[in-house]
This record gives sequence, C-alpha cells and structure tokens, in this order.
Amino acid sequence: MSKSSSSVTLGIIFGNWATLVGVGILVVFLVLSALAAWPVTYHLIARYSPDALNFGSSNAPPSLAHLFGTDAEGRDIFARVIAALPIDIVIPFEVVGASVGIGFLLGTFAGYLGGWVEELVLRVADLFFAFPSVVLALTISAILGATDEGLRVVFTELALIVVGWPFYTRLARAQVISLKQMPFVRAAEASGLGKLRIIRMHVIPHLASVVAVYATLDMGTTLLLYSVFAFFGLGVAPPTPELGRMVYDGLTALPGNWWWSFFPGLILMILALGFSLAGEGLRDVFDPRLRGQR
Amino acid sequence: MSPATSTEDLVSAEALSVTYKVRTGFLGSTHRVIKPVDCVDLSVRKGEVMTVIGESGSGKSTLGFALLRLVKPSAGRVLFSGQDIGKAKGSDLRELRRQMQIVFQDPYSSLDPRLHVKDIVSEPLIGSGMKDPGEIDDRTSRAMTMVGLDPSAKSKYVHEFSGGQRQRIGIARAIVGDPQFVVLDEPTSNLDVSIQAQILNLLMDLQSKSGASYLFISHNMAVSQYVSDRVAVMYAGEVVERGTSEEVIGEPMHPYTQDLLSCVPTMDISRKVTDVKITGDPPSFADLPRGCRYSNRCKRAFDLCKEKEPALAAAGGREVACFLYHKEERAVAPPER
Amino acid sequence: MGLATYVARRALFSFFVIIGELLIIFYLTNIAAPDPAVIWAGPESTKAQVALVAQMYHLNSPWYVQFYYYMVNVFSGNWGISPLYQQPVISLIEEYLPVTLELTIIAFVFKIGLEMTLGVVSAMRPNGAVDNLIKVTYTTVRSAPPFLVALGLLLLFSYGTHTFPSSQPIDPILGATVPKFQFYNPIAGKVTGFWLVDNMPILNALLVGDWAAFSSAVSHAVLPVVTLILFGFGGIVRLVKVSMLEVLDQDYVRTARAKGLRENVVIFRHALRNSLLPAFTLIGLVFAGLVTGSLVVETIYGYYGLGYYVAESLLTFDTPSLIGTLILITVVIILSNLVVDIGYGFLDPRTRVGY
Amino acid sequence: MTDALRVSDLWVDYRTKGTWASAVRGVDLTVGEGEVIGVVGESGSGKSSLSLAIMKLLPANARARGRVEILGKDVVGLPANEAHRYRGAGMTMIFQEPMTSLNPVMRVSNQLSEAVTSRGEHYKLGVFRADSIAVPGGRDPRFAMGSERSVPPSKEAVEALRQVRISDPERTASKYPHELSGGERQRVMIAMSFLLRPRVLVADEPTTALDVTTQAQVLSLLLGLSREGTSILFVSHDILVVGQVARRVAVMYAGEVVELGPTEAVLKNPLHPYTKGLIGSIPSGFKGERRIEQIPGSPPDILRLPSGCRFNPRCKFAMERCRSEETSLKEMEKDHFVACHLY
Repeated sequence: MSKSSSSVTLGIIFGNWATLVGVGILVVFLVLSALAAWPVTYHLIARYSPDALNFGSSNAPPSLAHLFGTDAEGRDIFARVIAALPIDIVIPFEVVGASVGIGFLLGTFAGYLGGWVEELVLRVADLFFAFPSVVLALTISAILGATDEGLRVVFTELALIVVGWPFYTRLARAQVISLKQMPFVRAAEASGLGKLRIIRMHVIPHLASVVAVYATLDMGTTLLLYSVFAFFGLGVAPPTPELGRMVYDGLTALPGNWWWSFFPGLILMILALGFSLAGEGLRDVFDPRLRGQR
Repeated sequence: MSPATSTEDLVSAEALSVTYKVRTGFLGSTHRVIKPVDCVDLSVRKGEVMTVIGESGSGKSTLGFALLRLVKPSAGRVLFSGQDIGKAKGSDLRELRRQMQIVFQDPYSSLDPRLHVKDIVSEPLIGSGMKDPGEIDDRTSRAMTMVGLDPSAKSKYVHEFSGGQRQRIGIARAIVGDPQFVVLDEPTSNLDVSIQAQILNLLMDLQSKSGASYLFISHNMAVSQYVSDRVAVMYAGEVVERGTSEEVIGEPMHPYTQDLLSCVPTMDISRKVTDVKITGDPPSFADLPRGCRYSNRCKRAFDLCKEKEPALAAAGGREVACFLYHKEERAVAPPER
Repeated sequence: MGLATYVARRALFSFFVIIGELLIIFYLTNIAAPDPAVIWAGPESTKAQVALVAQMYHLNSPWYVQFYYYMVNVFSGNWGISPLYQQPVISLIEEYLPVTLELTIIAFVFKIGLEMTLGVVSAMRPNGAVDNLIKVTYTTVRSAPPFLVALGLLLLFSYGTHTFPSSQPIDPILGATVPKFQFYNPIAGKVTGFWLVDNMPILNALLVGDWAAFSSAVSHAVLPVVTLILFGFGGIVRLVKVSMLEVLDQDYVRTARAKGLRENVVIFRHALRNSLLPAFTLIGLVFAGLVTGSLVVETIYGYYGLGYYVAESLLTFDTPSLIGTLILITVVIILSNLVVDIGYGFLDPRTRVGY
Repeated sequence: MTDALRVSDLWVDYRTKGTWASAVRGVDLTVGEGEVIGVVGESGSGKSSLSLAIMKLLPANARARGRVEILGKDVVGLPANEAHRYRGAGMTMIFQEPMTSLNPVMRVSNQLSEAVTSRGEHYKLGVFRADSIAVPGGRDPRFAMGSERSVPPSKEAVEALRQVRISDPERTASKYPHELSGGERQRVMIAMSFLLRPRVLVADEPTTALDVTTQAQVLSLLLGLSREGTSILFVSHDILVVGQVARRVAVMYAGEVVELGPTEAVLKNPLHPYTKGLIGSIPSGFKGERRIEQIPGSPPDILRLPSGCRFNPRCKFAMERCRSEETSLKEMEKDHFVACHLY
C-alpha cells in the first residue's frame, strides 16, 4: 500500500480520533455550561463577572488579562461567552428532542398502521417540507415575538420545532416501511405478535440508532440555526448574553473591535463541530453502508 | 407416495386473488393494478407436502403469504380446518397463528440481527400468548435440538452463525409451536447444494415425525419432486396444472409444465436442455397475453387459446388448465383485465 | 401524458402549500396575536398609525371578513405597506429580488460545480491525502455559522488586504450612472427594459457593455458569493463521493471495463452520471439553503438585496414585508424544486416511464 | 488445439483485518480455443475470485500472483492502465446479476455500440501488441454526458440482438435496461460478447439469477458463441448446468482445484469425495424413494483453513495423512485429475 505517511496519519486522526474530539468538545462545553450557573465559575476561569462594567478597560483587544478582549462597557467577552453557553447548548437539545419525539411517534405509527393515518401524516409532512422552513420559522418567530420580548426565545423554539418535526416523521416512516417488508417482521406477524409488540421489539431498536445519528448531526445544525435567529434579535431577551446576538452587536464595531463578533462566532463553530464529529462517529457505528468511507 | 396423507383438507384457498398497486408514469405519478394471484383454488391436505412450482413472477410467494394472512386477499377466502382465517380475531387469531408458520428464503433478512437466538425462536410461543418462562425456555431448547442446533447457543446473535445454521434457526422458529401447517418459501434456494441437502433431509424428517402439512414453494424441479406428495404448477398468477407429484412431474400434461421440465438439466448430460426451443420470457403482470396466459410461448397453441382462458379441470387423473384436454365449454368467463 | 399529469399534480399541491402557509400566517397575525393592528403596523408606530392600519386591513371586522380581504389582497398583489419603508411591499420586492436572485444563482452554480468536482476527486483515492484534506475542510467549514465565515472574509480581504470592497452590490457612484438595459420587445412592439434583468447589477452592466460597472459589480459580489458557497459546504461532496464509490463497485462498471474501455471512458461515461444523480435530489435543498444564507450574508456585507430586506424587516418586526417576502420565497423554492424534479426525471430514465 | 487461456499457479489474496488471506490457491487451468470449460464450486470456493483475477477486475483490496496468459501474453503483471487492451476483443465477462450489469442510464443500443467501437480500436491496435501505444481518440457524440439522445441503433447492434433471439430488436435497442426483463438483459450481455468476438469469455454464474426456461436459451446462446471460436470459462455452483455446456469440468474447494476431467467422466465417475458428495447432494427421485446424501459441516472460512487436505474435516474417508499432508492433482485416467490421498 503506497500511501504517504501523512495521509495515513490524517486518516487515522479522522477515523477514530474525530469522534473522540467531537465527544470531548461536547463534554467540555456541557460541563462549562453546567458550571455557568455559579458566579464562582467566572472568577476561576475567566476572572471577571460577565456583567461587571469596567469602563477603565473598555474596548481592550484580546490579551492575557482578557482572553477574548472587552466590549465598550469593559465587560469581559470570555466571561460573557461562558455565560451565554447554557442557553445556546440547551436549545438544540430542546428543539431536536421535541422534533424527534413528535416525528418518531407520528412516523412510526403512520408507517406501521398505513391507510388513512399514513396518508394524512405524510401529506401534512410534505406540506411542511415544501415550505422554505427557515424563512417560515423566522417569520413566525418575528410575528409572535413582535409583541412580547420576554417570550421571543420560546416562540423561536416553537418555530424551529414546527419546521423540524416533518424530517423525523419522514425518516421514521421510511425506515418503518422498509422494515415492514423485512422477512423478520413478517415472521413476527406470522407468529401472532401484536402490532405494538412488533414495533417495540423489531422496529424501534432499528429506528432508534438511525434517528440517533441524524439527531446528533441535527443538533449542530440547530445550534447554528438558532444562532441565526439570535443574530436577528429573536433569541433570549437582553441583557442575558447570547452568542449569535453578540456577533450581531459586534458588527457595528467593525473593523476596529473585531473581537466582539469574532470570538462568540468561533465558540459557536467549535460547539457545532463537536456535534458534527460526534454525529459522524455515530453514523459510522450505525450505518454500515457508509462505514469506513467517510 | 407417502402413506400418511389423508384426503381431508387442512388449508384451502377458495377463488383467492391478491392485487397490488404499482406506481408508474413520470416520477410515479400514476398507479396501475396488478394481480399476482388471480382467482386461485388450492388445498393442502392433512399431513401432506404440497409444492407450488413456479418461475419468478408467477405469484407463488404471494400465494403463500396470502394463505398465512400475511397479505390481504382482494377476493376469495382461505379456510383453515373449515374456519375463515380472514374473519378470525383475538384469541382465535392467536391460535391460528400458532397453527400456521413460515420459513423464509433468505436466512439473513428473516432473522432480526438485534435479537438473541432464543428470542427469535420463541417468538411464536410468545405470540400465541404463552407466559410461563420455564415452558418457553424448554420448548425453545427442544426446537433447537430438533433442528440440529446446540441449545447452549441460544444466547448468541445470529451473525455468529453460517447460512445453513441460520436457516436451521428459521426452521426452529417455525416448528417451536408445533404448527399443523408450515409454508416454506424457497427455504434452500439461497444455500449451497451440500447445505441444501442437509436442510431438505431435516425438513423431511421433521414433517414425517410431526405429521404436519407443508406448503413448499419452489422454482427447483428436482427439489420439488424430492419433497412433494402433490404439486401445483403456477404460471402468471394462475394454477395451470395440479396433481400428485408422480403425475405432474412424471408425466406432465400442460405444455408449460412440459417445457419447464424439459429445460431442467439432469445427470443425463446427453439430454441437452440447449436443444429445447422455448421462446420469450415469463410474462409480466402488467402485460399479459390475451386468452391463455401461456399462449404466446406455447408451441401447441391454436386459435381458441388466444381468445379464451382455459379453466382448471380434470384430465388424465389430475387437473389441467389447457384446451388441448378439454374444449371450449371449460373456458372461464372472459377475463375482466 | 405522464409528465403533464405529474406537473398538474405538483401545481395543485403547490397551491395547497401556499394556502397552508397563508392560513398559518393569518392565524398568527390576525387571530392569535393579542393586538393584530400593532403586528401589522409595527411595534414602533403611533396610536394614529395603528388605527389607520386597523382600518386598512379591516382588523375591526369579524375574522371571516378579515380573511376574505387578506386572501383577496394576497392574490391581487396587494401585499400591504411596509411600516419601515412606507412603501408598498410589492415594489420593494421588485427592487430587491433581482439582486439576490443574481447573487444566489451565481453562488449556486459555483457551489454545485465545486462540490461535485471535489466529491469525484475524493472518490478517486478514498482515504488518500487529498480526500482527507477535503474531509477536514468541509467538516470544519460547515460547522462555522454563516456570519463567522462572512466576518472572517471581511476582516481578511476587505479590512485587511483591501482586495474586495466591504459593502453594497456596486460602487454607488458607478451604480448611479449605469443605464438600464433595454431591448426591442416584439410583443409590446417597442423598446422596453426587463425588470428582472435590468435590476441585476452584474448582468445589466454586462448587457449594456459598461465594463467599469461590470468589474465593480463583480468585485462587490466576490465575498458574498464565496460566503454563500461555504455556507453548509460539503453535503454534496460527501454524497457524490459515497455514491461514486458505490457506483465504481457496480457490475455495470465492471461490464464497461470488461468491454475493453479505457479507464477514463469508464469513469466519465459510465460512472460519473450515475454517481452525480443522487446529488440532484439535494439540489433543491441547496438552493433553499442559499436563500436562507443570503439573509445573513447580505446583512453583513450590506449587499442590498432581498436577504438584506428580510433581515431589516426581522430586526424591525416589519410584518407586511416579512409575509410578502415569505410568500415570494415559497413560490421561488416551489418552482425551483419542480424544475429540479423534472430535470431529475429526465436524467434518470428509470423514473421516466412505468411499464 | 492451441490454448486461448492458460492459468498457471494463480493465487488471489484479500487483505482482511490486517493480513492477507488467499481465496485462490495455486490454480492451474488451460482452456483451448473454442472450448467451454466449467468451474464448479460452492460459495467461498474461490471461483468468483478466479474469474475476476483472469479479467484483472479484482477489487482494490485484492492482489493476484502467478500467471494468466491470454494467447501467450501474461496479464497479471500488466500495469492497471494497460489492462483495457486485453479486455474487450481479447477477453470479456458476463456477470451473475443481469439486473445490475447494464448501465441504467444508457440505452441498450449505445451500450452495444460501445462494444463495436472497442473492438474496432483493438483491431486497429492489433489486439495483443502491447508496444503500440497510440490509441485513436474516438470521440462519439452519442456518448457525451447528458446527451443520451435516441439515435438510430447501429445495424450491427440490431443484428447482434437478433442473433440472441430478442424479438423486435430495433425497439429493444432503443430501450433502457430497466425496461427489459432479466432474461432479456442477460441476452443483451451475450449480444455484447457477440459484437466483441472475444478470444476468451468468462461467464460467472450467468444463468443463476434466471428462470430455467430462460437459462436453457442462454446456455444455447453461449454454446453458439463457443462455436464461433470463443473460449468460455463457465463458472457455476450447479454441476448439472455446467454439465450441459462444458467439455471439461474443474471442481474447486477452498480455493483449490480438487478434480479436473472430461464432463462425462466427472459426473459419472467422480473420484474426489467432495465431488461425490456434491453429486450425491442433488435431490433426485420422488418423495420417499431415496434419501439424498449430505456432506456434513460447511465450507471453511479462508481465514481458518484446515491443515492438510482442506476437505478433511468433512470427509468420511479422511485418514491421518489427510490431516497433515497437502494434496496435489494426479492424473488417474486419461485427462482426469484428482487431488486426494485415496488415490
């Protein structure tokens, strides 16, 4: 095998290490966001409180004292990034969790029961698929959020779920349809097992692994998508810090104080990368068709 | 041949039809209905092995599925010991399911890769409502022993077994509940010849010991001849000839059966199948010829064959659907296709 | 026959999609909202403005009367007045749509071409150095939020090296002097312009032959286009690579080799088309993604197109503009999906005729 | 009779789990001009690897060692980018699955015309002159990407379809493969061989996926091809099918040829216990007349081959010597070879 050593190294790193890195990133960020509830965290890690105004050191570029620099009010951006983590991490879990829940349930039953139930669910899902989902969600969120700033983030999540569930419905249904044709499911039917039992014993275990892969990958996408919502002011209400909004607010300071926007964006990227690498790793485990040839 | 057979029907299909919708047109924009099983009458007697012989697309597997209520017939009904299986519900249906089992062709896709062998084999027991774990375990072990598997392997996963052993697992699942009727859907066609021999011998032993009725679905003449008491030959969704194995395979009457048999290579290599002049391919359900469905390939077809469809009727000790043996009056009503 | 049936069914379905969307929006704006008039007038409006708006949209009438006027207005092209711009939404769309259409189509063409090429290149030597490099690149890039890529490019090439300008579709001084493209229209029987074309900065400059304006428009478009290409980058690369590897393993590729065809003939005539086919199913999604991406990209680069307009409307809760652009984008995406599906039907004979 | 194909000491190894495992172990085989030779074996016997190695179509994780000569030229040592000169008019192949062996997005006529073009190029080159480098760049507008236009099928293509007894060959030529039945597709593959007029045809289970009535037609077409001078290596798991077409039969087990001889001799008087078992396993007679023999156990995994004779764990005649000492082919009767310690 005449492969150059560097490419083999890259291959190895990307084979197993990628998954490890992804999971590592997620663990670090989850721990950080869990710790963000206590003020002591900021003193230990960032050495500043996210809300402490310090006009003496405003607009400071990144340095050892302020890793990510400071904003116009002299607030430490690193501390504010940590403070923004909990909300940015929890939202993908909530949105994807709800979408998966709805989609899994509807898709499984639609696929297994067939008939008019399937027809109805499919038509509705198709309808949602034909919408430009992100623009629709942005519009819904903006219309609902126009009146109540405090509820904006809830509306945004709802909007993301509204456009998120049809994918899982179709995924689950397609999987169930192909499983239904599998002789082992036929055999279970011939054995007199009830529909619910067949779904539980034969369908859900197969489905769960596939859905897990897509859900993990989707979390990264949802994180990025939510950051776009936040970017347009449709996230949590200020003064709670929020990565996407921090990027937007920083745009006014370009090109001088580039670090206002840059670091929150970078952190979002690393987090999304974590979800993506972990998802790819899962895919390798569960999807033999793609195994080893990413 | 086999003395254990009686003349009493265990399972019978009466005017059974199955239809499917298939998508056609640009990106599947329209539907078309095909009928892989078209008004078939068939009965399996107590304690016999009945074989349905047919080439791909003859509807033989669909027929087997319909007999077990795994696909819904569009017309006709299936009786099991006189009971209409389409009407059974609740505990009646569970009891029926226990009595009727199936072995599939593909020993890979027919066993759930995520389950232990014992969970696969015991499925029909659980399906029939058995609750006692001790009894389930006992009967699972017994079924595994009967098919030649070591019961100590019951906590393994199926991927640890070879193709032949997997097929034994599939057979163990089918016989674990002592069914009276088993459908075997080409159980050896994915296996090597030496493994096929093992499985055929096993099946024949199990059948003679249990006295159950088997419906064997096959495209292989030698295998069919070897296992069956009676044979039904299917062509394009219809039974064209039916009788004892000696009659139908020994002295075929329907031109299709004759042609089919003449194409089978045997140990006698001086008899060349390459000399057989058969034209055309098996028909597709979407495009059936008028009249007798074999008329477009039949060397002996005459005018009537291309106009009317012959009905299955007694001739030469068996039943044949061919105008060579009975004339016009035996034609079925003009097909509504 | 097959194609006509198919298009008719799709048209009917598309109609339901739009009705469904209108219902959702109507419910949100006129029924669920605590104060519909404020929604339509914008949160910054005065009491008098709100009252005027309530009268204009019949908001004091029963819901079915509101619904009647809402539907009539939508289908007669009366899409309301933007509280932010104080102009009819439809005329704003007329102004902004061509700019974005041009930008996204350019990005789309380059993106599809680039991703497909990289996918094929990756498949030639799976797990080789090039493949791994491509893999690392797209995994990283697609994890970047679109504004980060835009920001990075802006800092590097605009503020850093001053290679490309940082805002607007064209240098405003040049932009004011470029004539609009006109041609003899045989239907109207006179020389006219064509709104879609003469509002596209690059195409218009090209057609009227103004090279200064053309090069200015092109250099203004470079960074937005690159950002759009990198937005969600890699999906097609991966799909093409996987399907290429699968196709190369197929019997018909072996048949082609067994025929004695040279390797490049085998790849380009037999393997390529089949392995690009699955990617076509993603093309509609890619286009929809670019439209979304244009919101962020145009905001950051100050590229005054539809995306910029939508972003402004989002930030100021300009409801009539949002609804108008949503309907428009829905129509554009439905049409593009239809084109993609019909195209796919022609590329893959297996989907064409049923037997 | 000169040898069209000569395989000598051919090994095929696959890279699995970091080691090389051999699927074909030192096979020697010759096929005379216009001769049909059958290779019989069960799954895992190495018969498919043998055919792919002859065609130089092994997958990327496999390698071949030894010699495969087509009319005296070795192809095993050939660089990959020169192999195409030996395929086509030199040697070609038919696969088991007719459903997947034709390109789904190309019309049948164009796939057939390619064979004509390929043959033309080979003839221009002088087929086995590896020194002629210049390959004419025949650019045929029919094959440009995306322009799968319905050009009238070439006369030669239509003629070939008629030769393989396809009814209405003009219409069939302008169809796409998915519009044909399995039997029709396999006949198109054979029509392709008629157009290429190859010296050697490797047919890997060409009738396994077909119905018996179609199988009979395909077998007779293959015999027709051999009468025109093509040597055929007919690979199958079914010794009875092989018996219909082959003059000689090679029986493979665990990557080795264990018996080789004239078809009639091997069928009527099998020598190797494996061949005997294989023939005994074939069901015959009516129910209850006779019980078929069965070979116990299953074929070995190439990663864990038994020592000595590879068949010894399943053989009822196995002796001490069989477990330790490997076997080699011995000529027992004229042209009838067997690799067994019993003889």
